[in-house]
Amino acid sequence: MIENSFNRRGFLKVLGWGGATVALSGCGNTSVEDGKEFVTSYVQTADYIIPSIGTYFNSTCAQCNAGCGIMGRVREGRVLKLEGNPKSPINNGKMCGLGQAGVQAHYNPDRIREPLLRTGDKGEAITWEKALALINEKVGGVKAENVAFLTGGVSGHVKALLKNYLDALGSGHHYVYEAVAPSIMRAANKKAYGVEMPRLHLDKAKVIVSFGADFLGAWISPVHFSQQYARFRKADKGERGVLVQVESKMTLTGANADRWLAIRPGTEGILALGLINALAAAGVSVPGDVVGAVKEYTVDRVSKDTGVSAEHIGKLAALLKERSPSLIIAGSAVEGYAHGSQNATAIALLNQVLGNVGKTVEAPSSVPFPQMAPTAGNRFALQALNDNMAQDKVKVLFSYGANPVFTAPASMKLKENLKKVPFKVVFAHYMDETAVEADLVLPLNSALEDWATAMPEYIAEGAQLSIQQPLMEKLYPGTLGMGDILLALLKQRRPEEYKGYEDFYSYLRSAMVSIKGALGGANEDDDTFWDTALSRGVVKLVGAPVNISSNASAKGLVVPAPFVEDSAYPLHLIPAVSASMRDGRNANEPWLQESPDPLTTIVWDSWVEMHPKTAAKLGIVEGDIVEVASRSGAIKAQVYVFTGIHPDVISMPLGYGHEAMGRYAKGVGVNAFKILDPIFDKETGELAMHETRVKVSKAGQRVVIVKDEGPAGGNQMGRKIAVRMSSSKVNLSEEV
Amino acid sequence: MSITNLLENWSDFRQQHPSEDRPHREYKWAMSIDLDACTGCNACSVACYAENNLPVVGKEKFAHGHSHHWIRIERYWDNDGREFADQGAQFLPMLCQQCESAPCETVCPVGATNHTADGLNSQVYNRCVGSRYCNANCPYKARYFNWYDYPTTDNVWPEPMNQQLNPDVTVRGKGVMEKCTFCVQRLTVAKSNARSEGRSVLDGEVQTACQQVCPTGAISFGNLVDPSAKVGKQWKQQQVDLNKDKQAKDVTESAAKLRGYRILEELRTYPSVMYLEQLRESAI
Amino acid sequence: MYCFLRLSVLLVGLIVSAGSYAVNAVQPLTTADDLGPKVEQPIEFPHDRHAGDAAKGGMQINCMYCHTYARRSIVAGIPPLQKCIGCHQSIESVRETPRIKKLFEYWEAKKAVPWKKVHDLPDFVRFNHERHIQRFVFAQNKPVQEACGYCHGDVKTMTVARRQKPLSMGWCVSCHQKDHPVDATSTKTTHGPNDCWQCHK
Amino acid sequence: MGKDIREDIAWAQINKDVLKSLESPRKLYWVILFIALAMIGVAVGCEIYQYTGGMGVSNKNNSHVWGLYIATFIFWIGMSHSGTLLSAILHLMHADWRKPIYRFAEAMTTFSLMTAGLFVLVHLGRLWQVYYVMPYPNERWVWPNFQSPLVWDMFAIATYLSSSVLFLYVGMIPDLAICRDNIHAGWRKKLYTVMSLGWEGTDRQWRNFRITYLTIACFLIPLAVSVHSIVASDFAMSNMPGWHVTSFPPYFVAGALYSGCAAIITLFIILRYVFRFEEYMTLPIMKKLVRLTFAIAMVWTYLNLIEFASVWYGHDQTAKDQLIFKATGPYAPFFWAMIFFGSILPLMLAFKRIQTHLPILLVVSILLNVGMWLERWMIIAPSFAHGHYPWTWDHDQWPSLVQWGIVFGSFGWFTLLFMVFCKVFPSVSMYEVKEMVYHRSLALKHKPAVKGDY
Repeated sequence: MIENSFNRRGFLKVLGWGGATVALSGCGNTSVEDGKEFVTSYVQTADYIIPSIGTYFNSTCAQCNAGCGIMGRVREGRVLKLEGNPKSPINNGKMCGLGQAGVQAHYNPDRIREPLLRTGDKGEAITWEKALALINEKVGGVKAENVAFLTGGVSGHVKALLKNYLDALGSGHHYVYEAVAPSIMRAANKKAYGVEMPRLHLDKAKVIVSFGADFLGAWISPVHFSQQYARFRKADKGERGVLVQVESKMTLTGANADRWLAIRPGTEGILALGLINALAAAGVSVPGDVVGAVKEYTVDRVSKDTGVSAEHIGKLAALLKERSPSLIIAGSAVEGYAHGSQNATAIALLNQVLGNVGKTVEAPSSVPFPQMAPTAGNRFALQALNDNMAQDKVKVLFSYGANPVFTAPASMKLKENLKKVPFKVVFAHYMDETAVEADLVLPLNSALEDWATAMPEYIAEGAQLSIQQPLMEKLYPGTLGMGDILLALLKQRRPEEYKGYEDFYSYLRSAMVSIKGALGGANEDDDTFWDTALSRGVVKLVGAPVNISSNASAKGLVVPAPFVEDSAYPLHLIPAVSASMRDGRNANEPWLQESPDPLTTIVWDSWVEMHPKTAAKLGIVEGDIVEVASRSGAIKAQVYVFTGIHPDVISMPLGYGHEAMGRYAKGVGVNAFKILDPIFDKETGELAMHETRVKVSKAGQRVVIVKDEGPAGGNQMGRKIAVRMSSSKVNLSEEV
Repeated sequence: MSITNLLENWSDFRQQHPSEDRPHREYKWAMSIDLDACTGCNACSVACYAENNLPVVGKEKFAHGHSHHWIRIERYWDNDGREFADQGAQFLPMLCQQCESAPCETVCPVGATNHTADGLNSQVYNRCVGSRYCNANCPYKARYFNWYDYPTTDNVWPEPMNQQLNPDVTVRGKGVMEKCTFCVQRLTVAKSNARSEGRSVLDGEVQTACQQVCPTGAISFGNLVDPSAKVGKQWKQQQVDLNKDKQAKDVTESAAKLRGYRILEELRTYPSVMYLEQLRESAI
Repeated sequence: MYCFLRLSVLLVGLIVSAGSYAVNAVQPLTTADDLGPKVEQPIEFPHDRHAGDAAKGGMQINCMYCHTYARRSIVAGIPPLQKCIGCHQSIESVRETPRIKKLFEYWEAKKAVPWKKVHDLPDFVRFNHERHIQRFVFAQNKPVQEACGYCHGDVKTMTVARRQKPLSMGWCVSCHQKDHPVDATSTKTTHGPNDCWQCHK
Repeated sequence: MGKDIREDIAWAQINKDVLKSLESPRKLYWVILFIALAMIGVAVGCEIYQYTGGMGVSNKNNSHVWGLYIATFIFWIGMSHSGTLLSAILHLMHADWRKPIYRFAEAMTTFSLMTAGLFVLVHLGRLWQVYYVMPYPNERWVWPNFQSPLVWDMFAIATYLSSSVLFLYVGMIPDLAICRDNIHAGWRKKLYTVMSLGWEGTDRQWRNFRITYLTIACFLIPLAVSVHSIVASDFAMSNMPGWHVTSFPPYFVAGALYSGCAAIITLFIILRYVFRFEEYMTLPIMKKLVRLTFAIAMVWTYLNLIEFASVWYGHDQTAKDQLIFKATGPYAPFFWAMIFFGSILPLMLAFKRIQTHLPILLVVSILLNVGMWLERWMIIAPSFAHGHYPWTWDHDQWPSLVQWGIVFGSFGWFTLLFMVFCKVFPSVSMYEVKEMVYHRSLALKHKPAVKGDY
C-alpha cells in the first residue's frame, strides 16, 4: 500500500490527464488487437503511481452517518473498490455491504449532471453562475425568517459553513432531519446518564440484553459494534458472551442471539422493570425508591403482559445476576411508541441497577470544536418545518441530504405543503422525490469526488475528525461539492471574509492548518501536517471525558400498561430498518437491491413479514399479495411467513417504493413510511414509528417471491451443512 | 504438446486425490469460517461483487435462478416445530470450496477447470465451452453460469458504472461458467511480490475480498503449508486433516468438543474450507 | 477372402504408420516471427536512434530507462511526457525537427500523447513484465535488450515499434512447458509455472 | 392374422414393388414431409433466439443446469440402438424375419444419431468453441480432459455414427446396383452408379461382401452396447443423487433397445401404409417384433426395479430422499406416467390380438416412446431439482418454450431425414428379401406346404 504524501492539487491534475486516455481494460474476451487500444500515458506523474498497480487513498464513508474510514483503491485514475481504513478506530479496516456499495453511488448512471431550473414541468439545464445568482436574488427578496434550510445530520466544516451562511442571512431556521434516528433514546440517555450517546462496550460485557437494538445491522455504528461483538463472543480468555435479544420482530442481531425472546409490542419497559424486581428479589442491591417503583412487576404479571415466559424471565434474571458486567441496550423497537421515552428510561434504569454504568456503558469524550460537532437529526424537525410551510412561513427552502417527500408519512401532507413554498432549492445526487418537487436542483459531487470533514456522532474512543477527500477526478464537470456551493453562497453575502478562498479545498486546508495545534500537529509544518492528516484519513482530537451518571432513580418513571386490543386494526406494524436500505437513500445502488435480506433472503422488492399463526388465521400463505391498511393509508405487498416475529405484529422494510430517484430504485416495492399514523412520543414529540396499527386483508393475487432461499426454506433436510452445538461443550480458550 | 509428451505425463494429467506422499510444496490456500462469528450481514457478498466484476442480474433473472453471488449467505432455521425461531438463525457463507479432489474438475470435457499447484480449483473462462457438467457435479452448487451476455445487457454496467470494473478480473461473456477464485488476482500479485524478494507469501500479506471486509473477522484465509499461518493453526487445533474424509470429531469421543468440520465431506471432495460450528448458550 | 485380408493388412499398416508419425510429430509451434500490423503513432518515435547500437548512430539507452515500470509492474508502461521533455529540453540540436516540435506542442498543451498499444494481449490474459525482468535481468544477468527481445524482437533496429513475435498461447507455452513436465504440487519449475491461472485471469 | 411374405413371389416383382417406393408414395408422404419441415423451422428459430440471447432463454438456472436437451439427447441415442439390434445382432443369430425391415431400422439408427449429435451443440453455452472438445494437436499444447465422460461421449458417438453409416451403406450396395440397373436417367442414375461401386453380383463380390458385412456387424454390437454405457456414465460417474447408480449402463442399454424397438413398430406401420409395403412388412414380422419389444420392456422394468430397490435398501439417504421426491414431488405425475407407459402399458403387448392390431400398436408404440422420453427427463430434472444441497433446491423449474421448441423440432429433423432416405434409397432390402424367399421356397420343397396362418 502506498500512502499519499504529495501535493494534492498536482495529483488531481495527473489523474485528469491520465484519466482522459485510459481505455477500459478487462472487458470482454477481445482478441489481440494491436494498434487499437491506447496505452496509459501521463504528462507528469508521481513516483508512486505505477500503471496497473492500485494506489490506496484514505477517506470517509458517506453511505450512512457512522463515519467509517475507507480506503479507495485507485488505478489509472479510476476508483475501483473501497476497503476499510485500518487506521480508523471506528471500523479498523472493516466495512459493511452498504459501504462497499459507495462506488455505485459514485458511478451511478442516474446522477444529476448539471443544475436544473424548473420551467413548467420540465427541468432546464442552466449554468452554475446563473443558479447561484438566482439563489442570491430569491434569498434577497424575502425576509430572513422566511428562509429555511433542511438538512440531514451534518458535522464538520460543511456544518460550520452552513451555520455561517444562515447567520449571514439572519435566518435561524435550520431543520436537521433524519428519517430513522435514535432520537428518543438520545433524550432518554440524556435524562438517565446525563449524556446522549454513551459509549457502549459490548466486548467487555459477559451478557448483552438488547431490547430491539439492531447493532449488527443498522443501529448507529454497525461495523464498529460488529467488531466488538466478535470480541464479545470470543474474548481473549476464551469466555463467550451471551446475547439475549428481546423484540417483536427479529432483526439481524436477533437472528444471532443465543435466545431471541418475542415480546408483545411496546411492553419492553415492563419487562425491564420486571427484571429489576426479580433481581432485587434475588439479592441484587437496588435503591429503595426503585424497589418501591417496581415491586408490583411480579414475574407472573410481567409474563402475562409481555408474553415472555416466566421461565425465560427467571433464567434471564439469574444470568444477569451471575455474569457481570452485563450490558442492556435499548434500540429502535423500544422507542417507537407513544411511551417510547418511558420504555427507554426503564431500560436505562436496568443498566444502572446492574451497575453497568462505568463498566460497559462509558462516558463519551467532549468535542473541542462544537461548531463542527454533529447535529443529530430527528423527525421532530420535519414536523416543525411542515407546520411552518403549512402556515406559509417559508418562502425559500433549501434541502440537502434529506428526502422528506419520500420519508414523510402521508398524513403529514408534506407534498402539498411543499407546493406552498415559492422557491425550493434541492441539493441532490439523484432526481429523487424531493428533487422532483424543486424549483432549482443543484447536483452534488459524489462522496468519492468531494472534500469534507465529518465528526461521527458515535466515536469509539476519544474524539476524531474524519476527512473525506476525492479519490478521483469528478465524473461530470457540472457537479459541485456542498462545501463549494456554501462557500459561493457565502461569497455573495460576506465577500470580504471569504474572498481569499479560491474554493472549498483551500478553505478546508487553511481551516485545518490553522487549528493544527489542537489536531496533534503542533510541531509539524503546514504541509507535513496536512499530508499526514490526508494519508491517515482521520485526525485525533483531544477531548476531555464528560461525566456520566450512574445513579439509579425511578423518579418520574411511569410505564403504561400494555396495549388494549384494537378490533378494527388488530395488528401492529413494525417498519423495519434494514442494513442496506435504511431510509431509502441508497436504494438506487443495485448491489444493495440484489443483496438478499439476511432473514428473508428476498431481493428487489418489499414484503410483509408475518408469523405462521397470524397467516393461518387470515388464511394467507407465502406469496399472497395483501393490503396493509392503517388509519392513514393502505399499501399492497407480498407476504413472507416466518417464525421470527410476534403473532400480533407484522413488519415491512423501509426504503423501498421510490417513485423517482433512478432506474434501480423506482418502482421497487412499496413505501411503508406512507401509512405511518401520526402518533408521537409524549416527551420528545418524535413520531412513534412502531405505534401504527394495521389490518391485513388478502388482495387476491399470489406471486412467487423472488428470494435466494429455495423450496427447502431454512431446512437442512438432515444434511450436515450448518451445524450448531452447545457452548458449554467447547473450550474457546484452546482455540486459535 | 506432442502425443508422446501427453502419454509420458499421463499421470499428471489425471486428477488425483490429495495424499500424504504428494503434498503441496509451497502453497496450499485454505480458509476457515467461524459460524459463531458470522452474523449474516452480507458484507462479504457485496465485497465480492465489487472485487470480481459480478453482474447484477435484476429481479426477473434473479427469480429464474440466474443470480451471480460467488459467496452467498445461507440462512437456516432450527426450530424443531417451536413457535418461534428463538435460538436465532444459522448463517452460512457458501463459496467454492476449492476441493482438493474436486468433482467439477474430472468431468469438464475441455479441461477448463483444473487443480493448480497451489491447491486451487481454477476456472479458465476462455477455455470453457459451457457444457455446465461441472455445475451438475458440484455438490455445493457453488458454480454460476453466464446465462446471458451481461456486459451487453441493459442496466448491468451502464456507463459510467463500467468504470468500476476491476481490470485484474476478466468480465465474463455469455456461456461460460464462473465461481469463487479465492481472489486469485490478489494471490498472484502477492506471490509475485514475494518471489521478487526471494521469500514466500507471509501470513496476512494477502487477503481475500470477503475476508478483508468481514466486520467480525469470521473468515481466515492463508497458506496451509506455512506453519505460522493462522488458518493452518486453526485446522490443526480442530484436528481437521485436508487429506482425510473423516476427522477426529467424527471418530473419537474426546474430540466432540471440537468445532471444525467440512461440508459434505462424506462425498470425498476434500474441501479447502473448514467451518467452525455455531455455538448457543444453554443457560438461557 | 484373400482380397479382404490383403485389404485389412493394408489398412492396419496405414493406420499404424500414420499413428506412429502422429505420436512423434513435432507440435505445430508458432515460434516463427510473425510481424504485427504497422501501427500509426501520434509521433513517429525512432527506437533506433534511442536504443540502437552506437556504431549505427544509436545512443544505446537502456530499455528500462524509459519503460521504467517493467521491473516493478505487470506492464512495462510508456514514460510520462515529462521524461521525454526532461532530456529534450537540453538537446538543442534536434529542437526544431518536426517530431520534437510536435512533442513540445503536447507538452505545452499539457496533453498526454495518445500512444497506441503495439503489443496487445487478449483481456483475459495476464502477462507480468516484472517477473520476467526480475528473472532474466536481475537473477540471471542477461543483457536487458536480449531479455526484452525474447518477446519484443529487435526493437533497437526499428523506428516505431512493431510486433515481431506471435504472442499467442502456444508461443508462450513453448518456453514455459518445453521439456518440463507439469507438476501438480509446486509452481517452482525451472522454466516458469504452467497452471492456467498463472496467465488466465 | 395377415399373410407372411409369399414364397412364390417373383424376384422381379420384389424389385418392382420396392423400386416403386422411390417414385410414387401416397400423398401422406408429402404431408409428413411438409410438417417435418415446419417443425424444423420452429427449432431453428428457437436456436437462433437462444444463440443470440444466451442460454438463459431456455429457462435453466444455476442449480438446474441441464434440461430437455440432454434428456432428448439420450432419447435419440437410445433410439439408435434398435437398428443395430435388428441388423447386427439378429443377423448373427440368423433370424431371417428381420430381413424386410432391417434397412429402415438401420437408417433410423443413423438419423437418430445425427439428431442426437445436434443436441450436444444446442446444449453448449459456447457452441462456437465446440472444437475444444476434440483432441487435435494444437498450437496451445492443450488437450481435452480425457477423464470426462463427455469426451468419451464424443468419441463413442463419432465412432458409432461413422460405423453405422458404413454398415448402412455396405448393406445397401447390392440394392443400389439394382436401382442403377432399373433407373435409366437423371441424377439418381448417376448417384446409384457411383454408390454401387461397380457391383455386378459376381461370386467373388458376393463373398467379399458377406465377409465385410459380417465383420462390421460383429464390430458394431460391442460398440452399440458401449455407446449407451458411456452415455450412462455421464450420469453414473457423477455424484448427483439419483445419478450415482452402478446399474445405470445396463439400464440405459435396455432402455435404448426398448425405445428403439417401439420406434421401429411405429415406423413399420407408417412405412407399410405410406409406401404400400404390405407384401413385405407383413403381420407375422410385426408379431415377432412386438414380442421382442415385450421381452425388452420386461427387462427394462426389472432393471428399473433393481435401481429403486438398491436405492431404497442402500445407505445413501440423499439418494433415497431423491427417489421419494421423484415419486411424490412436483415431478410425480411425470414419474408415474413413465412407470405406466414404460412398464404397465407394454403388458398389452402380451395379448395375441393386439400383437397384430396395427392401429392399437401405432398408438401404443408411440406411448412407449413417450414413456421412454419421460424416463430420460426423470433422470435429469428431479436430480437437479432436489440434489445434495437443500439451499439450492429448485422444485419448479419448468423448461421454457425455447427448449420445448427445439425438442419438438428435433422430431421434425429426424422425420425429414428418414423420409427423404426412404424416397431416395430402397427402404426394404431387396436382395435379402429375395434370399429369404429363396430359403423359404427351398424349405417348402423339402416339407409339405402348410396352408393358412403362420
